[in-house]
Amino acid sequence: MTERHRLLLFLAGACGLAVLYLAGIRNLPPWGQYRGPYGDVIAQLAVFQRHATDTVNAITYDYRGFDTLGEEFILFSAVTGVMLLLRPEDGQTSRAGGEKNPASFRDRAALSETVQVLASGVFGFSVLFGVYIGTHGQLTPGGGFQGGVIIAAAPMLLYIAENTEAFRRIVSHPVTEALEAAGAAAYALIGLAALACGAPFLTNVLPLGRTGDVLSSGTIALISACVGVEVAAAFLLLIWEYLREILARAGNAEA
Amino acid sequence: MLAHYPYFIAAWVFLCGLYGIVRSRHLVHTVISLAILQTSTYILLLAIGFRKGGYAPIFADIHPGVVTVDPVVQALMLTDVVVEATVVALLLAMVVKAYEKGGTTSPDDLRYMRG
Amino acid sequence: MPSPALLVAIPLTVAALLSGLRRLLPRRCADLLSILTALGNLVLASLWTLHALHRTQAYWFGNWYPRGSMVLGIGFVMGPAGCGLATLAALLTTLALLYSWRDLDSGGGHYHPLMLIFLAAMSGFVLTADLFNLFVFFELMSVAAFALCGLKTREPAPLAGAFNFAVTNTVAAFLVLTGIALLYAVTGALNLAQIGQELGGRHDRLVLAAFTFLITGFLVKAAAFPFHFWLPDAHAVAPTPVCVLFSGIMVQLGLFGAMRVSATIFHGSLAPTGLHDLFVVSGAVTAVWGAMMCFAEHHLKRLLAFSTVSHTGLMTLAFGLGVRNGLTGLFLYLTGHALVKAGLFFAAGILLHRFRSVSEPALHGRGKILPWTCMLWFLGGLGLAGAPAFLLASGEARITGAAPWAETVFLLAGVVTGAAVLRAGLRIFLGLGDAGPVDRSSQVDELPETTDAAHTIHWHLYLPACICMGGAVVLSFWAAFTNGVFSASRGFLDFPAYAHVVYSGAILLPQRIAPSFSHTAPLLQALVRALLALGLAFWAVVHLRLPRWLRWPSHLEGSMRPIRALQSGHPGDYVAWLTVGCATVGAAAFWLVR
Amino acid sequence: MMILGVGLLALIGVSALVIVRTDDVTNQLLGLSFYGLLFALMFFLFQAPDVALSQITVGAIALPLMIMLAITRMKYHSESTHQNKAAPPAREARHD
Repeated sequence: MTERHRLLLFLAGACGLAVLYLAGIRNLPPWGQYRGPYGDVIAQLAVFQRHATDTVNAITYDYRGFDTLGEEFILFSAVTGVMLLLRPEDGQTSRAGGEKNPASFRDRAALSETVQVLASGVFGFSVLFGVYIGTHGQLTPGGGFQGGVIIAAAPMLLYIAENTEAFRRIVSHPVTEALEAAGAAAYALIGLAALACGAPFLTNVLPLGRTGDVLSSGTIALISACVGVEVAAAFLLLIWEYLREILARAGNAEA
Repeated sequence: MLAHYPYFIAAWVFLCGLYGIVRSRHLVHTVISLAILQTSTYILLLAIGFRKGGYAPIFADIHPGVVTVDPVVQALMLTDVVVEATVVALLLAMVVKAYEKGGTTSPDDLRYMRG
Repeated sequence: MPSPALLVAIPLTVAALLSGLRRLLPRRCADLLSILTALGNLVLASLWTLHALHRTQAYWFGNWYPRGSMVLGIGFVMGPAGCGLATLAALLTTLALLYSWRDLDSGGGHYHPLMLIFLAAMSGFVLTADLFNLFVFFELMSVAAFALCGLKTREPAPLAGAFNFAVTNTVAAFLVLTGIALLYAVTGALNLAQIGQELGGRHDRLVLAAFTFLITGFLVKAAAFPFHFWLPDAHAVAPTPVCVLFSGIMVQLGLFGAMRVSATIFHGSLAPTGLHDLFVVSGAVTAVWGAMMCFAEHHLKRLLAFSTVSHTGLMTLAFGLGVRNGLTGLFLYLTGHALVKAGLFFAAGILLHRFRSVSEPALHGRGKILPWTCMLWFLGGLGLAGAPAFLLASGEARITGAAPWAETVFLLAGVVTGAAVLRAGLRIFLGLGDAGPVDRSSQVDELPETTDAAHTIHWHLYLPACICMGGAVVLSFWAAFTNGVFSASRGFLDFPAYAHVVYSGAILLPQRIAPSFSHTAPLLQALVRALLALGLAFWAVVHLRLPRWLRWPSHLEGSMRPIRALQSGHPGDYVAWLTVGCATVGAAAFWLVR
Repeated sequence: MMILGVGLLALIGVSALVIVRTDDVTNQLLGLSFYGLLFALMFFLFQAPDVALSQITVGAIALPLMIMLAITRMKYHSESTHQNKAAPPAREARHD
């Protein structure tokens, strides 16, 4: 098909699809008038049943925790897929050799020391912030997923500050990979622990604690922490897989 | 009209995403268009669970019994966000690899499988 | 009984462990561990199937059982149909992993975890009673499948196939999600039974739009025309064991998703309004289209892929008919097809392993040294055509028994796809006739996927194919199996029973004996089909020596240029077709309901 | 607040079209990042702080970053193959 034919074909389809979509949404309840009942029932129950003040997290990690298990493994398979696709092949070993010699890819223009010190400071701060967001998910907005992504973003600051060696050491370590797998496995294992106690999969078997405490809400906080570890490691791996080749080539170009 | 306004936007964004994929001349462009297509479901879900004057469903600073928006769609959207990020990451890896192996970023040159 | 959650949780946990330890574990350990896990799933799923035939029960994750009419959490409904498909998925995964023993390139240790995640996703998909959870497992299945497609990254062609697969299926997933959102907005529920009860028999514009989005999304996975373009591209590039899972079960699970939502959410609006005719038409068109493309193909994996398109079309047709006449035939057909197609892919994999090629012209006559593979291949070809004694034939007889006109479509699709496989067999294994036309697709050569330099064919390459072919024959003579499928298919369409399980936890099923079935007429038909397929195959192989007016197979085999050009390999084209198809399904739905 | 929401949604609709109509991927990337921020803003506005947080981190930062790295990687690849005068990648695998 030529581009013109393709667009014409699409236009015909899109008109039909638009009519269909519009026909569907005409019968939706008006905007701003959510009718329930699912969300309302859970919003009323969650604080009492699960001692979690953030109902969104109560749903994500408990009421619909099985969805989140699937979601974590979607992330896990995607990371595995990216590593699979971008894995260095036999022919590439010579180029990837630059990797083994870290001195070969110091970047050319060094930033001022102020910026470097500042970035390192911000690095510590963002890790702290990520941990805070990740551990208070059951109380306030946030949770393991958001905290994990923030923690994963922190090492990027090191890269921006041109401390590529520190960045590489943090990110490329096999430990990152092991942590990712451990985080994902831990989620499933927490669910299996409930089975060992004679309850259905993913049932809370921990004490609920006092509503509002960091250690309250039982498995919600625990699962959230595991998800945080997995997500942080997963995003680091994703970024590293793209960056590895760039760093190696930059190093080669300089050498 | 205003009663269904966000739903119209969702439909519009959905079609925009499809249009982007169809007219794409660069594989990264295809991937970005797919990400745009995905955001249509955010708008739809968010609009469905919204309640005028409702508070965020977080009972740290409001009392139980206060009218809130729907927490369930927000949990669904969290899943949706992850799905978007992962699919984009995977597709980008394919694009990068296809470029390194085939030297092309145009979908027109991808036709190894014709016929 | 062990918890059904293990069907999902154990493969996921083992996958994470295998992935985390991939640098430390030797290859044999990874092979053994993953085979044992899949085997465990097989045992557990068959136990649950046997259990579910007597008593279907619900399982609530996190112990969030429904309070009154409100479903709080996510549940599995352990019905016999779902459990049976989980068993089939586990069986095929076990065989696929057995086939990959030691020699298949594992992509740096990523292959085994992905296969196990794929298995977990399929098990969750067939058992879940929650609409959004269905989407999550749909997406998990897709992402694992995209990644597995990219196992062979040394050439750009696999990446193109994987890219098209990923783009179309992701668009499909968003269509499904849009449908879910629309239904959630009006019912405020995500459980299939609860949505079904809330909607009752309602079929206004919104329900029809949601129906269209959901069904289109699932039909993209099921490769219905015109959503099927991704399938041959993906199959041509995926490694053999992955093809087995794609063709044997994943594509059919797309149809199963459509069946599940039709039987629960839309139970009140499907049969009374005639919406199920949509499946009849779409299935018939897909079956014929797939069969034509199949015959024109000379790349063995793509040939088999198009036959999957055709046979899944037949199953879609069978579902449309079965809404009123029962689904026994469909489930028998699905099982038989899964086994036969898996066996054929394994045989193609053996050819690829031995000769480093799956191109029909390139392999002409070279297969003479592989008598066992030859036998498996011909058995598979006859099986696809619906020859007597195969499970497909008994399934087909039950489908067409209630709607004789459908026999024409089955005859056409079965004979042509079977003949295509047999034709390739005659050329490759017997060296008959000419080598066949050399077209573009037959020149896209497959990359070797195995690491064994000697090309010897070990027992673990033969065994899975033999088990598959044997199973497809043995099961058709096993009365208890047919009775079980009969009970399962009766339960599948019984929405009140489904809702009862969700709200009350369990239901006892009466044991049913499949109605006795006259075998003479179907046996004759099956014999005729097998002979026709063989005849067409012979004709195609030798037609160049015949007088000019008898050379029709040339047209079928090589000259369908304008039609084959639609299979363009361009993601934009595929999405444009998807848009048109979705609009057409919507228009048809509105027209049928009026 | 409703008015703000209506305006924001309109802006989203317009940017979606502009982004898919942009042919240069680098410009598109900038657009996508901005688009992600619009969504984060919208989530805050419509009482979904949890989603807003993950949208800021994923949609406005991680996703554009990944795309940027992918584009950079492709650029480096073409530069280095150009410099090394390496044989152009397997074009002959195509059969048109």
